[in-house]
Amino acid sequence: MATKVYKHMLPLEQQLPANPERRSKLISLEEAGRIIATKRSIGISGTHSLDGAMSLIRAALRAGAKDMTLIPPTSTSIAADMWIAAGALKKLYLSYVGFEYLGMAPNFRRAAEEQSLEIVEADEAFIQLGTQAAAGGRPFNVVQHLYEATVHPQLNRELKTVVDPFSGKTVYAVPALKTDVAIIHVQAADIYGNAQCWGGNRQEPDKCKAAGMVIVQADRIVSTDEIAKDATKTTLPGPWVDYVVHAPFGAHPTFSSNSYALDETHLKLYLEMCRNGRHQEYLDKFVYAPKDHWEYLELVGGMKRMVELQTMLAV
Amino acid sequence: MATKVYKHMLPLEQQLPANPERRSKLISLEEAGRIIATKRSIGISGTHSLDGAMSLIRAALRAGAKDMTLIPPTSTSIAADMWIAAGALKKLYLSYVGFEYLGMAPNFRRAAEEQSLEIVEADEAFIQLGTQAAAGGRPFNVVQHLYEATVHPQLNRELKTVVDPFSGKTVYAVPALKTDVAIIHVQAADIYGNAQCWGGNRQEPDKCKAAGMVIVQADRIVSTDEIAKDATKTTLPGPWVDYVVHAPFGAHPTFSSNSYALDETHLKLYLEMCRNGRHQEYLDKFVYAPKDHWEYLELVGGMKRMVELQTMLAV
Amino acid sequence: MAGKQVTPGTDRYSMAELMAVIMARAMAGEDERRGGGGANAIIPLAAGRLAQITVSPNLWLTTGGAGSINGVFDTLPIGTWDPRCDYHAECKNYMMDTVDGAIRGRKYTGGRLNWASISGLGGIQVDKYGNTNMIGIGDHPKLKVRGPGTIGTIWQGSGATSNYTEHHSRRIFVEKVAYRSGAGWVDGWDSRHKLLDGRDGPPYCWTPICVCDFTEEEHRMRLVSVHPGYTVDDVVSNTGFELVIEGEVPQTTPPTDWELQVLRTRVDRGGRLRTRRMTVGE
Amino acid sequence: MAGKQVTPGTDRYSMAELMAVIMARAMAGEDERRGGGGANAIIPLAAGRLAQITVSPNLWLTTGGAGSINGVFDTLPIGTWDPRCDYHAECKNYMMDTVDGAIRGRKYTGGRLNWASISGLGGIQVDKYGNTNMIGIGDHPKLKVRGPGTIGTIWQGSGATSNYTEHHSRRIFVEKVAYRSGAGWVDGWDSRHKLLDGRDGPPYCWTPICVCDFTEEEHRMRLVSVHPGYTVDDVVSNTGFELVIEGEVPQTTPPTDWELQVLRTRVDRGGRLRTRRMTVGE
Repeated sequence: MATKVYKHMLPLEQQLPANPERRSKLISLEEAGRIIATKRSIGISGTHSLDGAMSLIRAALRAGAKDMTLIPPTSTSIAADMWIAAGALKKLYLSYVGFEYLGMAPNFRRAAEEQSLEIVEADEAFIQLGTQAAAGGRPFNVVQHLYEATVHPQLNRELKTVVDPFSGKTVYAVPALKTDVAIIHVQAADIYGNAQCWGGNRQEPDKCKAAGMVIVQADRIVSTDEIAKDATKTTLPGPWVDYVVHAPFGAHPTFSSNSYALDETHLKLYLEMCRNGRHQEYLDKFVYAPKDHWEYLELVGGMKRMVELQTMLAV
Repeated sequence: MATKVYKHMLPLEQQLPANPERRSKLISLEEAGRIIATKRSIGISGTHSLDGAMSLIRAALRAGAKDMTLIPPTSTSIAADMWIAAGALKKLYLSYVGFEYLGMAPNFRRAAEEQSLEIVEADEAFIQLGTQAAAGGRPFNVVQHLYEATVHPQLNRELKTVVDPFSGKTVYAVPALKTDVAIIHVQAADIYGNAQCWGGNRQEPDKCKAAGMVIVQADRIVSTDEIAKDATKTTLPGPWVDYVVHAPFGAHPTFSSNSYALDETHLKLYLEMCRNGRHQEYLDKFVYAPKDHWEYLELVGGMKRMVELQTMLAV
Repeated sequence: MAGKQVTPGTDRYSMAELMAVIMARAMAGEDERRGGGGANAIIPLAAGRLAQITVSPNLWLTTGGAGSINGVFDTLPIGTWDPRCDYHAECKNYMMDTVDGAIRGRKYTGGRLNWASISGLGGIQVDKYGNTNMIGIGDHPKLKVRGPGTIGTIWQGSGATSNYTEHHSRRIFVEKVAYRSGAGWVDGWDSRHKLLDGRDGPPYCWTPICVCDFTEEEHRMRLVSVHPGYTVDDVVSNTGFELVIEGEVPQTTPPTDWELQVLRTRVDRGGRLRTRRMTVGE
Repeated sequence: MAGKQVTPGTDRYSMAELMAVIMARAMAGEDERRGGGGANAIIPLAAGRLAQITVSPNLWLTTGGAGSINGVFDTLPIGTWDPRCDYHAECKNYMMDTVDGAIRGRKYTGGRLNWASISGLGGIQVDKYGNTNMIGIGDHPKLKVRGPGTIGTIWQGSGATSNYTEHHSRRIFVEKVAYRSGAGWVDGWDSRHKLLDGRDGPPYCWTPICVCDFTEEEHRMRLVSVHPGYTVDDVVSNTGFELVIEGEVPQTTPPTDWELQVLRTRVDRGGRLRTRRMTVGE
């Protein structure tokens, strides 16, 4: 008992911190990339070509990320395909990987047909229910009247059955889908981690709860007073977030909700290069060569192009 | 085939509705009360003495609601106790019914000790997980590392176990908690059902999804243009809501988030009367006698009192 | 019809415009249901918006990726995940709301909280019972053709959701899908009702050359109308299974001038549907 | 000490003020954890706010019913569900976030996303292992005394959560709770770790007359300090089980003038804690 420190016995004035400031969670993009590269499973933000955490993905690839398991949103394009281009993905939980009106995802399709990638034949329900279970620390989620009529139970070995103890009926069980880290694009955040996503269908909160670590990239860093104007606009509460990275136009070439348009020209360039076997050349030029995020932005058109995309009329 | 109407063959101009207006979901408080009284199970809004759907509850009691099963929020006070005062409750899923700093819930305690009320010995986890399962049309939710160390499995017969097909371990199963109707207090709604709750811990969305019908009482009815200023502030989407009732100060005597304070004077009157066996007198005066909501508001202090409560400094 | 056509239609309207118009007509009077649909489904999105401003004032127009309900636009977004779907929206539809509502199914909610009446669920294969395949072709996991993943086709199981394709060929319309990732009427007759708690399957199938529905007993695909410029023979020769054909099959009523005017000035000012790539017989 | 006291304390401070101060001290340096607590727990709420503005700038002050994090107030709300907890908050904590975070438990999240370090979980009974009972006393369901329901005490299972009561008597502090609705160290020793995946039980028990912790091996309640105005004998005679007492038990360091000044001007301008009803020996 003598050796234990009882803080309640020490007046507050004797315990004042050396620095009364709140601790900032702001780190550099490159540091975030190095952290992500140490992880083995990743959850990412956005839906389709919207709000992709592209800066963080590029930084992680630069930092040598490999052998990753990816739990993407229920649908995604380049935010999944680029990992595959770089050979950094070992396993993919698949619901949809494609470029919508621009066609199939070239690296995904190639890797899938070459069987160089383990694919879990998932779907929207599987991703969402599994993520929700993990978000709540629960081992699985159940569902009925859905998989009974499809081929998923035959193809997805992670989908099992369980007997409902209330009805006695057999229902399907989706396992908790935890990740080591969630990487999320938002439009605004403060340095303490309070983050606002201004659009989309909000798959991010459960993705973050299901992850052991959360890293946010924000188009803009705002004051906490700005955040506190309306707490309901904070879609990721500060205490959930471990690190914040300032990455203006960090979702490029995808849309950033209510901020800037997707860069169709760049996406077409990516697709054309990858469809012609030049994915390494793309990566060398746009992922590995730029020494930082600003250089990347210059490379894809600089301020002129970014302002064009901000008009949201550029496509 | 000849008898079937193929609408796609009829030009739009031949199918224009007689009335191009959107249909309003606005009904009177008394009509809402009659609808609720036809139901058997009810989910209600608010937490503790905050955002209680009190107008709808009084209207339902006036309309003769009885034999109800109540699934309250994880904690509640008068919004549960008043049903019991009126003898309208058959079964209660209990997590917490009490008046916080004002003490025990008199009618709940009396009915419980007289055993005139069936009580499911639930808790926050049970209510939330059961409601979430029902919200998603799933038969149950599982949980581990929680009930193992408590008495709940012995006392709550609706809590069962199931074997996790992934780990082989036995985990607890909480059944889906569906209701016939959810009755919800909000600060603002439009006539199409888009509803905003300005505070609280947002148990309402799952409560509504878990219900066969949703009735909202709103302190104020606002234009759809006002709603559309920020869709993220709509906490209950219009398509979820069946009916809207205009009930200014409808949460009285509980708090309405960011709008008006709880009426401590009135709550103390309620408690004093009920604790002295005068609950019928209270009901006669404040629930059954007033011919409408305006008369109720006059009875509890009228505009002067309501303005006092709006200052949020009245307690 | 001579071989492959990439942007079918007439001089007066594109086939994408015709499809938007006829699907809007089919939504007339729809109430508390939701139009909108999949990522790439701008034709159903246009149809939903067109229906909402003409024949279905109570329709809740939902777009998936943008997560919005009743967004206001007169220039068609590039997909249902385009954040411009979200402008002036009244409320949000989060992915978990989609999941929860779809699993509950229409049966339990009296039509409330449900998915699209026409949701634009296509597939790389569609069969005679309206089942769809987004997984691929070949011996799983060694697929010869890898599909993009099954995404929302799983929700075909939740309630009556029409089939919809922008391509009509024997490669797509097959006797039996290689992998049933989206459940239509399953194996026909009462097979779907048995597996899915009595929930109905697709009411219609919309393609660039025709409209089909499903027969009352067997729930087998039946030709209902053929779009202008095509014949019953065109449909039959581009379909890999035997369609039910009962008597004379009428021509699909073409878009009226008024319909096209409303579509082009209030839904698709940018003319995105004029150049939409669709294929027949590819 | 002579019999029952309803608002214990001294002329200089009320016992509620002392408790707020000493619990704030115990939160010094807390980082990424959350203060706040149960509905009626305004003392832990005051303690959390006091800690945040003095010794724990990184503490996330969470209030349950209002669903807020880092609300700003200098006048203490009437409960953690008072919407005034929500003013100028930075973000929201919805009930499902509480449930999800608590079930995940601290172990898996390195302290993130977790519940209160001091959460104000009381109970109508507390036993020597820190288990709590909010269900009642008597033969369930025919209870002689019906408790209000177990509410958040279930979350004692999720991680280290201190006990806290505003009443200290033999009626409350009992050898063994009639119904264990909140899990402390269960039956002592390693019983809790075995049942709850290695998660620790309560570190402290805070009462109006003393502070206890739990022994390292058996995890039995141990007297740590006695509040000014009370003696070890007062504690012993009002406790229904044998407390571990090791050597001299010190007096709880009373609030300093500075602490009281900060509390009264920046946390509780309304003086709510001055008149807080607490009881000893009732």
